[in-house]
Amino acid sequence: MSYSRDEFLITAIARLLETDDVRHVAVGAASPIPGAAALLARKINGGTPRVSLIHGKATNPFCDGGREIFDAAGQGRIDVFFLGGVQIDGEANLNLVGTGTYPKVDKRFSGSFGSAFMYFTVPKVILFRPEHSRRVFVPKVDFISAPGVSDADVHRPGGPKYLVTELCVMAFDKDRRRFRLISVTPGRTLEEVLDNTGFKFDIPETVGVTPEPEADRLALLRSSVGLEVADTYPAFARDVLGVELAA
Amino acid sequence: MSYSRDEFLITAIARLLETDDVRHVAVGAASPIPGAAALLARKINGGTPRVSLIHGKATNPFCDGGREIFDAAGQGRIDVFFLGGVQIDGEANLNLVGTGTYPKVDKRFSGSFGSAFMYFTVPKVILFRPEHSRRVFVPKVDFISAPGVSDADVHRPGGPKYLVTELCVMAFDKDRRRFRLISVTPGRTLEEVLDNTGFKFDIPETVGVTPEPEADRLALLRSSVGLEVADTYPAFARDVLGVELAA
Amino acid sequence: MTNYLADIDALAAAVPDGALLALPPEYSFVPMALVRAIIRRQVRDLHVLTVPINGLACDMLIGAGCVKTVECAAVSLGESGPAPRFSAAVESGSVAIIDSTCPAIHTALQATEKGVPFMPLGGIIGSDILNYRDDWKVVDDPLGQGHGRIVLIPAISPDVAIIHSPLADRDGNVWIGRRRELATIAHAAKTLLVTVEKIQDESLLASEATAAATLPGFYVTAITEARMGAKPLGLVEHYPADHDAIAAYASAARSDEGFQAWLQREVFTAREAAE
Amino acid sequence: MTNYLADIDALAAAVPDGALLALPPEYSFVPMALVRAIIRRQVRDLHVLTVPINGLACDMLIGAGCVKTVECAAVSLGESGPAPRFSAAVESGSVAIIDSTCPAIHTALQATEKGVPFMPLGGIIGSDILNYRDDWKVVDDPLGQGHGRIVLIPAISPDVAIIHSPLADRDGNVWIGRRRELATIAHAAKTLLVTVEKIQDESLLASEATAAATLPGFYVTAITEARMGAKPLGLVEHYPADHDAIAAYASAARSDEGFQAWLQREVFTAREAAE
Repeated sequence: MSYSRDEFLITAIARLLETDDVRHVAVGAASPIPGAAALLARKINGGTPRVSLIHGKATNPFCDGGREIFDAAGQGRIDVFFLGGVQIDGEANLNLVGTGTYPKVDKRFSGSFGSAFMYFTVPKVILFRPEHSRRVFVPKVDFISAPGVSDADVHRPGGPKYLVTELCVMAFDKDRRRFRLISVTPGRTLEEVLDNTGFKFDIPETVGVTPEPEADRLALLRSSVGLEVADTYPAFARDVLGVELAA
Repeated sequence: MSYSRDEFLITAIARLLETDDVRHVAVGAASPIPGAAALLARKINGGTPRVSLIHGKATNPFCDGGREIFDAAGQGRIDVFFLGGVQIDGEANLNLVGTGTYPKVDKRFSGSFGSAFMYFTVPKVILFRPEHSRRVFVPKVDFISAPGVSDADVHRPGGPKYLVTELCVMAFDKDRRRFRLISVTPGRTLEEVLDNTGFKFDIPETVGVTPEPEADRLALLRSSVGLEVADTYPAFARDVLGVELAA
Repeated sequence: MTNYLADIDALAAAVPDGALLALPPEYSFVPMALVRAIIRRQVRDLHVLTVPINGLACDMLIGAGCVKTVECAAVSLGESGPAPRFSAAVESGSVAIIDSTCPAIHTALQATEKGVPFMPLGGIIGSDILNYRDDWKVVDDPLGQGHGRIVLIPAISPDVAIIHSPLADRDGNVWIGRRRELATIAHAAKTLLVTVEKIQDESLLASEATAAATLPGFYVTAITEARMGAKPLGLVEHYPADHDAIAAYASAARSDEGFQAWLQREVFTAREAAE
Repeated sequence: MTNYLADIDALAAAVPDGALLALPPEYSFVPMALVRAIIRRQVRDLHVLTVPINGLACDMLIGAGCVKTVECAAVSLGESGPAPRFSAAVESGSVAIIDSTCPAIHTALQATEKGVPFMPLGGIIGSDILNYRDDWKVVDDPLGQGHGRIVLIPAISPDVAIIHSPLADRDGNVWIGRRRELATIAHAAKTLLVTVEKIQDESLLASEATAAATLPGFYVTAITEARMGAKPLGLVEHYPADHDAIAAYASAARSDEGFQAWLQREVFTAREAAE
């Protein structure tokens, strides 16, 4: 069964959400792929995890204003959140601010959003960055919006657990402060990953292949789950999943 | 025109609210006399001050939960509030907790409520205690729920300004840390005030007489203002003002 | 996910001995039917936190011997006068009293809501309340901007909070209206038990108007229906307080004997009829 | 008491040069018509605080030369990509940038809401944001309970905050729905200017259902009607965002010349038609 890159990424992320410790997945603004993955995982597991899409409609449960998602994370009520970055380095430091010398950077991006808090409070942060290049995955970020690891005297129940790109899935080892390659996308190679990654990471003896999207999950994505996605991301559901809400 | 003790107290308090610095009067639970006074002052002054009765119906503007009245006071948005006490002493310390040796007091009362905060934040706190006796007005309170004055290194925009009882009206002088008698209730005497007050206070050369309720204000209290009072305090409006809401 | 329980005793069973139990104020959705069920279970050694004040529920729990410690800004029956079992228990020392002040209790819950160990609060300094709060700390303005001394209030995280609401839906969402202290209590509590007048099929999040008045389901541990579940207290826009019943309680509870007789009659004997 | 003003220019006149101006986030009642009126007034030297993020309004104010400093967790046009005038201004150094993070901005406003000089917030330590915030302070757990280091965020009190709402009544009460960050902004701001789609005679406090969605009038300085006042952004349950118009802005604003032409056409020339 043929599939698109985005469908592949959705199922790759969904697999990371199908564990018992994941009861509540929150997804930030304009993140259709993680959002679709969370909705798919919920469907597969019969209702868990709870999925909260900020700016979602039926899927936005927040009623206490913009503060609530951060408060809820601080309370330990959010198990999974997604972050990305203009730059990500080998210690999982994230840069969402800009490249060059701060503050008068060469290229300015939006800003750190809530990363400097959510990265500390959500136990299972999944780093998601489709583009896998040395432009993104650098030896050292130019600006740390949110650090990958913290000293022992900083209260930090949360942090990075996985990195998902178009080329591979990596896990982050907090104690070694390094990523470890888990699996490579079908049709891509370890060499490609090495060539396109600017930081050192651990490579196991046998590097797996990320499973292709299961037929049943693609079917769900293109039907019932697709409709749930369309409720919040209509353009994405139409263009990527071929699903449109009845007008 | 004849009047009741409560009507007299309402007009005595209302006079203290008819100054330009009073834009917003908040009244706590189960305080019909201060509440009626605030509504009377608002009517007389054509809409100012704004009157917020917690637990009021049309007159309760608070929509952010029990915290809001304290937050608003901390923001400087409340100009007048009313406090009382089981005991009040000559430095305007308030005891709402109990008499005897704390914590296993001889007689326990409800508790300090928000006094330990509102007394610090509201610029014009009016102490209201109809019963004027040495049981209430003591040399030193057994327990300080809220202190009348504070050291210079404590941020305190608020504090006591007046004391209203069935016998008299006093003003509080923060710098002298003493009350000063302003006026005595018609038909009562300075001697009565002295006999029934357990603390020392300043006495001006000429002690005034608290004005009797003006006929026009009694008329308002027993009609249009009475109806506003009845919205929050139906029993009080019926028994004291002879006003009942149409069922 | 929120559990939908068949009866109120199953809900009461979720309140363990020794729990830190948060109670909402008299005018704000007090789950009296659940309080009676908790008393029937003969729960013991509760640390009751009133948010920030309470009356009938707290007084009944004390009189029934369920309470070891009361932390409050005030306990009062309002127009019906002082809370007799509370006063008697504090005077005799049979319950430990931790006096607070309204905004300090709100602040302690906000700290937990925010996931921080403390929050500052103005005022208080010079109050004897502070002298009996070893857990509160006075510090000089840590930003050194001349604000002066300020009190730091440590976070409080109730083991269990209980509320009664007019309405819930099937996703665990609960209507709280403008009683936003209930949201703060819910955010801060480890377990939230809710009784409601009615459970409806339509989601409370279906419109912005109802969403604005809603506590999201992910804070709600368990729900059961309890018609007239706040009686004899009132429920705004649903039924008024029964002032005669509260006054009757106030006079009966003046003595322990009177209270015990009232308890037998109104809580134990009347159980089937009432709930 | 709240002033009811005849037109939006009278409202814009209440924004002085150099003001600390708070803007709500893109999805939350942004008063775009008022922002255009502020630009037409050629207000200067604003310190813009985005609560906690913003996009179109902030980018337009920067491009129009109204802004000296931007304090933000992010400025972005969302689906339409980066905010071009913001990025250009930061890269050239023509505006001063104060980077923050979403919960820190909420926390700074909560501190003002509570009347305290600071509030603690978790996280942040190790972020380079902290290195450029001399106003933030890291302290060891002042309660000494082993929580470790924590950041203290000083209070922020906006001189002026501006919002657009679907509805107000004649007592200054404004409907904010579940967008409770607008309540925090209002509580913290010295002046609150509000545009609304409609002013109704019935009080929003008349029922608990609408009261739950209401900002009380005593926080509201002035109100004026501005139909479609959030356009081209959306207003929940009233009209959707005009994504084509926002995309057209994004491409025009890639260059200063393009932006200036767009500004003349859409803000100055179109004034009569638009507002």
